[in-house]
Amino acid sequence: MRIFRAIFAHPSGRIGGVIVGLYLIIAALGMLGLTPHNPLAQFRVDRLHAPNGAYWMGTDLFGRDVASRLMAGVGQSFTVAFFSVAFASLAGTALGLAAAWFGRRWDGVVMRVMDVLLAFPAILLALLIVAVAGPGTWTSVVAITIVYTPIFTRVVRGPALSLKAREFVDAARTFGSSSSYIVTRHLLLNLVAPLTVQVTLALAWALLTEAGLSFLGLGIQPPAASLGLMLSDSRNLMETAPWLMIFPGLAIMISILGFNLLGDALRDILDPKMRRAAA
Amino acid sequence: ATLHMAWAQDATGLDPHKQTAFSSLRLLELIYEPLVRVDASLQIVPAIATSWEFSKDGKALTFKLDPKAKFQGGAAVTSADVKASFERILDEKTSAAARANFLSIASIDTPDPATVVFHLSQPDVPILTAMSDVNAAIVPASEIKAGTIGTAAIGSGPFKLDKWDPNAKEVLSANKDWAGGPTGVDGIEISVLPDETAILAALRTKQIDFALLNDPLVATLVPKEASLQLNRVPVLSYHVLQLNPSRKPMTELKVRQAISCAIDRQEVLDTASLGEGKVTGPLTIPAMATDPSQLFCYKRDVEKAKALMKEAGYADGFSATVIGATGEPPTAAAEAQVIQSQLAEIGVKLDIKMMELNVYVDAWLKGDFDMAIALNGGRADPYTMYNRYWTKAGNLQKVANYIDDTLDSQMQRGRAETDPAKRKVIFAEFEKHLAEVSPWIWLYTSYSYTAQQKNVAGFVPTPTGTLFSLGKVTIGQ
Amino acid sequence: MNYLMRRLSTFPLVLLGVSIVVFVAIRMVPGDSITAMLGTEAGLLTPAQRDSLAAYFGIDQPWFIQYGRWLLGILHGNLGISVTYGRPVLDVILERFPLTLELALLSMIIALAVGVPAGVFAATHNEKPSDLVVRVVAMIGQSTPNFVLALLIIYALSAGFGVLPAMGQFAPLWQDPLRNLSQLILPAITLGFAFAASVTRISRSAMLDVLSDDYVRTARSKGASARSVIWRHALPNALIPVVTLSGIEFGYLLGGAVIVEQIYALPGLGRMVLDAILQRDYALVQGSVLFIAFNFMIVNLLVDLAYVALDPRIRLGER
Amino acid sequence: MIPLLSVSNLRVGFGRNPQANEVVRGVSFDLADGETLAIVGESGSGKSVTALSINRLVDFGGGRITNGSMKLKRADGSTFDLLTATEPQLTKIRGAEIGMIFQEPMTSLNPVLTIGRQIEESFRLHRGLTGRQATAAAKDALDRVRIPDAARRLKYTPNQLSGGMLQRVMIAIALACNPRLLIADEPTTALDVTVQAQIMALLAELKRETGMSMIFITHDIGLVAGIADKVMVMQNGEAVEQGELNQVLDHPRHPYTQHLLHAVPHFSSGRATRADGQRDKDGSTEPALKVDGLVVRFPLKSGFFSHATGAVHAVDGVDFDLMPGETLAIVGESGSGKSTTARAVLGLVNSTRGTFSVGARKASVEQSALPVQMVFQNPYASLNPRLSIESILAEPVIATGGRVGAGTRTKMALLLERVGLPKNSLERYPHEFSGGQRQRLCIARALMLNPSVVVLDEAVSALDVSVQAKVLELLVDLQREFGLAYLFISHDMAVVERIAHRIAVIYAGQIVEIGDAASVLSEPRHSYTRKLIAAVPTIDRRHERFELDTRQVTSLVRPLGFEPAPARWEQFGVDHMARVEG
Ligand SMILES: Nc1ncnc2c1ncn2[C@@H]1O[C@H](COP(=O)(O)OP(=O)(O)OP(=O)(O)O)[C@@H](O)[C@H]1O
Ligand SMILES: Nc1ncnc2c1ncn2[C@@H]1O[C@H](COP(=O)(O)OP(=O)(O)OP(=O)(O)O)[C@@H](O)[C@H]1O
Ligand SMILES: [Mg+2]
Ligand SMILES: [Mg+2]
Repeated sequence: MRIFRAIFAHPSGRIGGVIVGLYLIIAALGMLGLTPHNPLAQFRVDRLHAPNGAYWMGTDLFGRDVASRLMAGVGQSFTVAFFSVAFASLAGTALGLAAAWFGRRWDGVVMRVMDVLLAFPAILLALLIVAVAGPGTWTSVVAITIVYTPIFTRVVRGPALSLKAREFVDAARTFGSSSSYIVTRHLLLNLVAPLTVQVTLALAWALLTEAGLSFLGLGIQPPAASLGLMLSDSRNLMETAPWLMIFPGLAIMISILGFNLLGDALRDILDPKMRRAAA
Repeated sequence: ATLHMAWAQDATGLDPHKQTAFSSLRLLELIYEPLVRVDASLQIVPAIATSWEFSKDGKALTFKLDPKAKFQGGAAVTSADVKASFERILDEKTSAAARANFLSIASIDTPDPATVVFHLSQPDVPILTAMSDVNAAIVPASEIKAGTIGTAAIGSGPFKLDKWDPNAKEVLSANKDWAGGPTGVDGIEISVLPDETAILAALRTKQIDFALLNDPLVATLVPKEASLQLNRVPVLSYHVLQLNPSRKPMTELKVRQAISCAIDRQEVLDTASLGEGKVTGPLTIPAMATDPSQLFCYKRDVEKAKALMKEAGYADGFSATVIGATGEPPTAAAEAQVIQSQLAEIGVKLDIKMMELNVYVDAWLKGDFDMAIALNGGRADPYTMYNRYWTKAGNLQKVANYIDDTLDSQMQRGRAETDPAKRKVIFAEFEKHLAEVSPWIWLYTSYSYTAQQKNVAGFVPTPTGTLFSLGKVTIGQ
Repeated sequence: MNYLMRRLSTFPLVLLGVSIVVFVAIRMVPGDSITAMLGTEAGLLTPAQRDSLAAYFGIDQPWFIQYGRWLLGILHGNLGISVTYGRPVLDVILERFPLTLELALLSMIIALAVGVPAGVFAATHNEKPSDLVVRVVAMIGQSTPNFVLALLIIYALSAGFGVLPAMGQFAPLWQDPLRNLSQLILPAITLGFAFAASVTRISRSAMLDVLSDDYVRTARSKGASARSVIWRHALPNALIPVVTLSGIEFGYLLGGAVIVEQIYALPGLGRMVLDAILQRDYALVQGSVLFIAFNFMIVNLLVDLAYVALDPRIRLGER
Repeated sequence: MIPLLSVSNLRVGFGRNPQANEVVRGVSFDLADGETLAIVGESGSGKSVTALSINRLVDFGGGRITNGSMKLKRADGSTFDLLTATEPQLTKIRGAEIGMIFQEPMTSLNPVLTIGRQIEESFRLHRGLTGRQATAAAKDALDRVRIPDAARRLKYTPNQLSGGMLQRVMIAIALACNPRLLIADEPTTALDVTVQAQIMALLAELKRETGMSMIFITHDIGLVAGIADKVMVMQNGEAVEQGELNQVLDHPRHPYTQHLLHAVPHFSSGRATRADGQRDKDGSTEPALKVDGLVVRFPLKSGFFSHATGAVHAVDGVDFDLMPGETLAIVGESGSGKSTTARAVLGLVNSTRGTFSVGARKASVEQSALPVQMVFQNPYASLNPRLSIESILAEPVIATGGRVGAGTRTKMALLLERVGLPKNSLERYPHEFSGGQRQRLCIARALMLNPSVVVLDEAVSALDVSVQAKVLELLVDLQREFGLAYLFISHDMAVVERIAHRIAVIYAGQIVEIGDAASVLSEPRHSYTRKLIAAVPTIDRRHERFELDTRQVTSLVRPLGFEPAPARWEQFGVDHMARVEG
């Protein structure tokens, strides 16, 4: 609760929070089916209709309501983004902490494995995973997770190494604190700030990566909508029906704006320096 | 002048006997020639051979070769080259794509350098059409011996390949020795522009003179540009919803028929291809095709479909998965979605699964699907086109998964019949029956598109999609 | 020296890992070279034809023998023959690589030339309206999918102005520098935009941290001008995160930028790899992924060395 | 005569509303040519802000001068209004006319530039020198601050030099253009005594050479006594007392000045040691901690195959014992191995050789599993900023497998009360406490496990003088109450004098003198101990002439397999012995 108040007190946090909040509402409405029209219903007489009173954002090739699909798409895209970032950050954090804490051989092995993953061209990796498992929401999640895990590992390992050398960790050792206690209470807790920033950044990337996968036909399956799929489907209709590109494009842009502003705010709020200055 | 040309998909290889990809064929047709060719109305016309004739019993086919025909090295095309080429095609080790079409060849005689006689084990009229394909191109016997087919492209066609940078560009120059010469341009430079919007942009800025387009969404933008011209011609290939009659409940004739009745083909065409195309029955060859309105349930009839479903015991419908290849054709996903929505009205719940092309092909060849959205290639002869699926010995019988004595016997009769009028009747019956038993739901044929600057003259689009007439194209000022 | 050797000595191991992963992964994908070449027509092949094609594509043996052979070839400097190009894999890769390298460098130059000053500007105008403008533009840059940007650029130029750098028929730098640059500038801008946006954000926050450091105050107390304080004293200290980011991005770009190469019709590594996957050109996929992985490791190494050059406090090899 | 600098009614505020947020509230002073003004006062009283206002650097820290006037007399006799000057005008003044030295030499120099470049810059900016000339001038500047081997050192980056060296570099930069006013903001607080003496000597000498004026900020009255002509005492942003050195030190008028002079530990050469800790002479009590032949070496690796080429002999044969209720202080210069000894005792570094034994405690107190606990130097770094005080205090209990129950809570409350922290501290976070309060938290945390020995590594060095005094008192009280034994590491002799029963002087990893505190401080026997004591500034030594000594710090790096010669000890008195030199 306190954090919400803090976000609201922060100028960019307020804007970012409102944007992300709106998206969450839209996503919830979209997933509950509370859209102006059924996002899958094809009003084929109204194909490629420009935005008007009945269809606020126009209709697509099939006469489906773009606004409704956008709402459903936000849900889909956010699902992919949230889950993949959640998995990647969990896996990456665990691996990064393990590498930093156990050091030596562990560090070597973990970081070399991450090198293998990082060295793989991201899109190729996704392509292969998708090709093996078939496309779909969860395959996108797995693909994006694997791509971003090494990045999280790196982001965690560096600061964790320096935290490990901090005096309060030494202090903990003199009490005989267990490794797991030190890792969770002293390292992880202090990584919250960089992790928060990285998570918001990764959320933005994940949305774009999902769009990229859809562009290559490897994302979510039709007729379900995702922002990325809508965008990539619109590309050859850019001239005929520009609204098909404009609205999902704006939707992605504004959501990323929201994530980033929120991330900036969280970084400030979670920074003890800032907290001290504010107090 | 050099013709600047663009396409989105590049050729995948240079061996005319092995390549089946659309773009490979389009390139190879400019370099290699078969014995005969089909023209824009799908009539057989001379190519390397100036004349041909079946024997009375239909078991011998004699060609006279054009004495002017020369390979790009300067050597004349002789009957020995023809014999060597066909022997190569027939050799299993070659893995020639069209081998199956020539299995009736028992032996080949070369009485003189300008005459070739094919002795057939049984009457085989469609073999002549099969020979018009670039997959039956005549290649130099010397090259076969040297084993260089597929690396150095030496044919007798209007252009020779100077440079090929796969997935990037081709440079072709006019073949001075071409029997049909001289060519209208000095050469062709083909750029691979994988994105069709980029092709359109390049056309708009006059960087390219001529382009192949695949996506109707892009093609329809061309006529809006004053300086550009869109050529379109209905093609032989057809968009189809393949049912798998070996899987429940498609085993039931009534279920298949219900599906056929529930689909509004025109709407699929209008939506997925912006109406660019024509609703078709199984036969896409204009001279053979029946008016689709005569075929079973070509007018959508949801009530009838529901009744059929009920009779088959599926009043509540069923669930099935339809597979399609991403971007192959570009309309596949859209077709699947319209069909999904139409079938939902009779209670059929379709799941769409789009796959990378190779993954799709793998599943398709194994017959591992409930339904499949496909764009199947057409041939100028119905037998060549369909024997693979609907005869008992057809190579792709496993894919079609449907055995029907009537279809089989109709195919065999049509193969042996040399009288064109009688053949037409046989195949009309075949088509009608096929549409009625509905193992597949034929949807529509689309157009093959080429876009060009208005100053490019002389291009003749044909239903086979061949670019052969680029040999005579000229560029004005 | 010691450190360099130690790092280089881990290369073979990582590459071995990459090779196994890529080898197994690409074979786990359904379809093979034969279906890639023939499509559905592959169904027409007789078993004998199929075998002869399999032998031609080198996929007739059990996979471990294939792998062993391939590995043996690599040890002799032979990455195999690409079936699509009919040429040694390494030749094909090296032919594409200059373009990819050039494009990556150009985009990085654009990104750094725009992003660093923009970030510095935003940091020195912290929380002022101009800072907000820079931040919003940067966020837009970060959030524009590059295919949208590419399509918009092409559309605006071709339909709006009727001009467009030559599409296709790519000219290498050493053959026709002008044409080459004209062909690469738009793709570089497309890639550079998002890249610049990230650089802006990173350099802004790094500069904000650095500007409150004590030595900046020292520099001011010496009488250094505002410009010198920012560029000579503060910036070098803010570069580490920028280098980290640029390293990762540059590494990725060296693997090719599939979408941008596709739209701008550039024969780069990304498209080559994608096509190789789609055409099941196993040798080419394996070879190029190894190559890309190698590049990535070199870039990582360079980044680490750059740390040392930028910050004498950093000593490598100490964990 | 016009003063060099004349500041009147200076008011400085921070934030959006500087008037409401003033931290300097009407400070006035004049500074004549060649004069030294010392500004003293407790932490946060506005000393630094005042100093930064003079060359208007405060603008960059978010501060605003809200009122007052500041006039500088320029070399040509004209008057320069510092308050209304534009930024470009100010850049000409800074460095050229007003030089500045800061507290932390480690962070005040740009870590990525060579010190050569940083010195050259001053010459380039104010003298227009370039290329070789600038380099040559930089070398001269280094020579001037007595850095040996200056030409080579120009290419070093700050991390390659010790703190003392860096502060000399800072001085070289500040003095590069012979400014007529030098502002030194706590220039020696971060340095140990011997180095501090060097820096003070240098400043005094340079001042004599160039005749510049100086504003010297410190909280060490001893230093003030040594260098200042005039003293200004600040409290809460106001100058509460101002005047001649002797007058202020000897006859303080303002109560705060009196308090300050009282709170500051004055070093009095062993006359003020504690008298409560008598060792029992019969040896019947077991020592709380006994260290025997402790050796800690860090291998030095180099070369292609990272083979060991030598070792840092950080601790080289240290023995001592510590009785319950006793404080043993370990003193010595930076890098002599004090912390390493402590860390070895706690098992934070692995000792190469040596044994520890931890004695049993009086039966009345329950025996702890971990009888040795530590309080670290930096109260800011040794508390996890993201844990509440409750979690911090609970950690030792959890770590030793205990349950956090009602008993634990009672204990926390008790200890918090003992160290003088408010009751509601438990749900607060470390950043909500001041440095002194945090150090009390650390002490409370160390006591959670009922230890018998507490190691205090520079535990009060980072604290403000008045806070320091309070914490020391607390330590003594706790020692009495719980019978704790302290291993007290410090470089501040005045502090050591107040708390230690015994003193061990450590030099280059070895104890050179050990014994009763009064005896060691009043009659130092080892030459190093003498030097150490001589370097301590005291309020009694006014206008001192510090001796300059450019001797290098001894290297602890030894070749592989090197073993020091066994120590020979000379006994002086009952409990006092020193190593035989030579
Ligand atoms: N940049 C700043 N923003 C807001 N407040 C500040 C800033 N700098 C200093 N202050 C406040 O001004 C007051 C005086 O600070 P100053 O640094 O001058 O103290 P000081 O006397 O030098 O203390 P110390 O001995 O700890 O160095 C303090 O209360 C401090 O919190
Ligand atoms: N982990 C380590 N590896 C190598 N050398 C070390 C290590 N820790 C300390 N040293 C070296 O051991 C020596 C003694 O260091 P120590 O920290 O014990 O000194 P100190 O007396 O506590 O100094 P200070 O007063 O500056 O805290 C120093 O030369 C130091 O550089
Ligand atoms: Mg201060
Ligand atoms: Mg220490």
